Amino acid sequence: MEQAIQPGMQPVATTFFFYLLSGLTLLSGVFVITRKNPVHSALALIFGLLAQAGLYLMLYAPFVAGVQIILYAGGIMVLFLFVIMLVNLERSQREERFNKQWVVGLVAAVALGVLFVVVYVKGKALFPYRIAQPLENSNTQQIGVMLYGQYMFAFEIASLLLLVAIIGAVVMAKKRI
Amino acid sequence: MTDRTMFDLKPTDPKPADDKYLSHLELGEPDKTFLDTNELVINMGPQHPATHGVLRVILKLDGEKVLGTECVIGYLHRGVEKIAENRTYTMFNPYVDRMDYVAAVSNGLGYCEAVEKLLNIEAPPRAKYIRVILTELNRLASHQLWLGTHALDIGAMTPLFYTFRDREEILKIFEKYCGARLTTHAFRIGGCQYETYEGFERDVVKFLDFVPPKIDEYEELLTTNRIWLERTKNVGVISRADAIALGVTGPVLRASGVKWDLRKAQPYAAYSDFDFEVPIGANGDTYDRYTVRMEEMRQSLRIIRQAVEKIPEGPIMAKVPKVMKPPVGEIYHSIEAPKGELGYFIVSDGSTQPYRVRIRPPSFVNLQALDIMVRGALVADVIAVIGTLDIVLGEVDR
Amino acid sequence: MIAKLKGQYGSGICEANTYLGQNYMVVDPSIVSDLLQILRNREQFDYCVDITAVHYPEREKQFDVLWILYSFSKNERIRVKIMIADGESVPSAVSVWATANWLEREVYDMFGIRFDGHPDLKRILLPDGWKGYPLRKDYGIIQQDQEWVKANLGIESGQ
Amino acid sequence: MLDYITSYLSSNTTPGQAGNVFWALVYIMIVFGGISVAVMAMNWLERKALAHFQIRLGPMRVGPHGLLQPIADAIKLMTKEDIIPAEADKFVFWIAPLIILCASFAIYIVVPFGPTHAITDLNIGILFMLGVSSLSVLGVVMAGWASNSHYPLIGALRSSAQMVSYEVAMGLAVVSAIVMTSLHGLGPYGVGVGTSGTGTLSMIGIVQAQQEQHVWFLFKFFPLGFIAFGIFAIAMVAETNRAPFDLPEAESELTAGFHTEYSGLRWSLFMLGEYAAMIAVSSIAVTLWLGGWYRPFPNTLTGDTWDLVFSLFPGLTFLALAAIAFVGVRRMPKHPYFRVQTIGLAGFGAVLGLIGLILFVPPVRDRIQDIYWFIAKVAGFMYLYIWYRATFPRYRFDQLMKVGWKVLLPIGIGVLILTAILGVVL
Repeated sequence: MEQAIQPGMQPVATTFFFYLLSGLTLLSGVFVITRKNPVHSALALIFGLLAQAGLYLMLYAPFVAGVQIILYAGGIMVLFLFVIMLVNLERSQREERFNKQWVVGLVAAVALGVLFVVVYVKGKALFPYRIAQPLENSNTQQIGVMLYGQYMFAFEIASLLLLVAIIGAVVMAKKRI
Repeated sequence: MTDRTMFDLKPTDPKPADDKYLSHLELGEPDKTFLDTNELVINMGPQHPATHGVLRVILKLDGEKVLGTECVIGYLHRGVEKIAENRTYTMFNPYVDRMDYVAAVSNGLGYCEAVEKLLNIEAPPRAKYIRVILTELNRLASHQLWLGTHALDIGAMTPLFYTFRDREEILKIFEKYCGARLTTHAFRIGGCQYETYEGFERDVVKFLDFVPPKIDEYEELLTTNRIWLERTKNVGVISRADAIALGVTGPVLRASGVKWDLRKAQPYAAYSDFDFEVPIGANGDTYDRYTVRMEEMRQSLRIIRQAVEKIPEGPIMAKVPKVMKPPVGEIYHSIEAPKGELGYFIVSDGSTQPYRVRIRPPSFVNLQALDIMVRGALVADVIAVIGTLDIVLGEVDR
Repeated sequence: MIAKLKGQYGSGICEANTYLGQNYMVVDPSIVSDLLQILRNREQFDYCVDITAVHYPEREKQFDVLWILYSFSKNERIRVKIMIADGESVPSAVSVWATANWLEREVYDMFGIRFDGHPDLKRILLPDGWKGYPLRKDYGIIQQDQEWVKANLGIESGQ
Repeated sequence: MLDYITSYLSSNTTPGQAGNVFWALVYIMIVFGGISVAVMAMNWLERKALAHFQIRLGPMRVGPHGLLQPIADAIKLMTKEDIIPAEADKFVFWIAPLIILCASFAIYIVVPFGPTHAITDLNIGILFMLGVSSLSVLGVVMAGWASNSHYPLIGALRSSAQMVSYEVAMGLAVVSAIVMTSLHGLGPYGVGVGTSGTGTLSMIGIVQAQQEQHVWFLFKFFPLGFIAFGIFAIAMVAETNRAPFDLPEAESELTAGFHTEYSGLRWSLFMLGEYAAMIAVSSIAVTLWLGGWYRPFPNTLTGDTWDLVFSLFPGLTFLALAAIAFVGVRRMPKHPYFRVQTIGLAGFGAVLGLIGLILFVPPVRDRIQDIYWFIAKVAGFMYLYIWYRATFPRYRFDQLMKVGWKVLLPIGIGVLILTAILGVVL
């Protein structure tokens, strides 16, 4: 207790939080696909996204975590919920839930599994055991510099894409402009 | 599609009876995608904070846009017209107060004058003046109550308390005059029952000096308030032609630009003696109805002031037979109640009881205009329009 | 005006008179539809004040149906009255004055007089399933539709 | 132990920065407890102030001048039957108020009541605040949907559309404040001083930037800061669903909007969340534009005398409140029935006076300064909320959207661009 006051970050129960957040993410992922009521699925997805934001925080990437909360949990999921709530759930609940496309699913699962194993086996060589910790303070700044410097072109292309999407949405939604 | 709408979200039984899940093609209506919107039918009332009583409005909505409305009324139906047939002329007099209970004095005036016409008698001038003073005070009270509740519906809380504070002064005068505040039964067939109390004129004059700054106060809160303007301008517009075709009367008709007031057109009581303006509006929207009523308040004050100054001495009761037996015949008499033309059609068969009393309630007829006023508007406008029509359900349903 | 109308309809106008300063005319039910049109369009009675009825059970033609009209330009009222028997229907005036809609519904509700051509003739003040027409003279003042009250309110009697 | 406490008090970091779990917990307790008390006080004040706007008295029966009314309300709400509609989605219905409550309380993690009086100083503080406050929309949507009823659903739709829209305008206004932290131009009127520094997202950093630049951001680049503040001030009212933007719970249209079906404790959680959110966004506004915890004129009116004068304010405020209470005691009816109330009010006044006197003790006086000025500024906003409610009618939904998207958003973008240009040019 006496030495508790000291400057600098003190990681608090990092391992515990890592497993807690990962477990939450996985659990909510399972819930997303197994819940019959799409609203419950969406809520599970929100929890998953929040848990992911927690993981980002643990990686000393607070900006990404903040954006994750604002955009995904706060923005996109609200729109998701909107759409789901207005859709005729009665009908969708009577429809079949799984497509029974076993072959495709199996192939995808096997491919992912292989990838996972390969990364796990070779990963130790590919990545250093522990990457250099970027300073939490400069993280946000670095993202800004990167986005508006090195990846300027990609950034602008992405914004153009979004513009196209907006216009498309307006055209589709408005019967008469 | 059944009558379940898109808003009926949770099915009572998600599984079909045979417990078999179907693909969306088997469910029928394959051309209908989930993006197709359905209309939403929403039930406003009969217990709803903004329907001013037990009005039930069934709204058909597309999103928030109103596609159509249907009013379901009658929750407060008491069969006043049937009661009239089973009471004598005198006995029925207090019943009319219970129709438009916020303007009870006007109801009484209309009924008394109709029966007087049928009996072919006339109230003495002093009684007529007292009637005018009380009726105009009542008009003011009614408009104040309208303003408070209307503003409250649109979200401005404060005017309600201001108007009720000032309405209280009117009710105090009523109470001093006849003992009752709301359902006053102030007039009798042939005149007035009570002579004015000591200091009546002083009270009224004091009130006349007291209230104009208060009306300015209400206007200060609302008239130039941007949100108020946006909420009321071009909302619930009713054109001159529509207004006449729908038979709406009172401030609603005048706001649509028809300069017609029964006090001017067919003067009754002592109204021909007074000098006053009939305010009209230009667009027939909610804001015009607001300004018209505000101006009417001021004109009422003008009338009262003249009446108090000119009030003659003399008897207050005409010679009326103890047992009223009007000759066989029919009479239609109407007055300008705060809400519009209030008419009484009375059929006499020569007995002591009216054979038939038909009451033409202004609220009932005005309410009919709700539908065309809110078509294409938003839900919030429905509230504003119900408020601006100034209906009293006691009168709509009788 | 009366003279003009009399010239047009002859005996269709049974009576045209003034009582206590108020004009009224009693006309034959067969011409009332036309007459209302003419009053509205030619004579500028553009405001239909009220539509109502009176029940005289001892008469053969039990019902008086009345239209009270007003003209803004002439500042004049007129009452048009017809007499019909029970079960006869009356032409609706909804196409002439939009306000007739609810007023006719109320007459139907209270007297059971049907209006031909009314867009939505149903009860207005009383509940839809109610039996009986309260403003008829044979309907007692404390009478009520016991069945309806029992079924919908779950009480024995409303009194 | 005492050493431990005093050593902490003299440190200059927040517990979060120091990584001190114990003190962080203490701070969390203090802040959340304080906010709950503030919500109750706000509840009483709103009813009282609104009543006086409307020539009424407001609560007068429970305690002297209704001072105990919030407590009575709380007890009533807790003991009320908790109704869950039969057709409601139980789980979602249950969790919705909690989400709103958590979202509005989580904002306080980054609110700086003083240079060290914050739970933590995240370096993305303002971003965190925007993110967390956007989560309360979820609670609203869930509450509306789970009730399985028309009015709540429409209320929830309105509310979420409104909150999402105004978040955009709010974000733009916030961004111009953030931009100001890194721009040291003097502005057209030459207010402030030019220093060097980098921009920051940290709430404490933003306040310190204002101090370094010798200007509240409200007055920076006049009138740009003013406009940005105005946008934020409007958006924050919309964001908290208060009059004149209280459409989601427009009682005359939708009875009570998204919480129509809620009752008792759950309903009170919504109210707690709403008021906590009001205080939270006001705190943000104070932090961003009104110099946070700094007393007025910290750079111009310097020196010991001024320091002393300003440090007397907290005590004087409480003494003034005590004086008001004693005037109330004098004016109490002299009837035996009112004796308990009179004594209660006198006791309350005495407590206030005592607190005022304690606040004059020099060490306390110095420490309480930051918090006092912060709370005083926030209180101003709270009063504005009440004032709005008493004055304005309610906007219609399409007009609300129009204001958000067609007025606030373009102006916000314009202000942001102009701020950036001015900062570079000047």
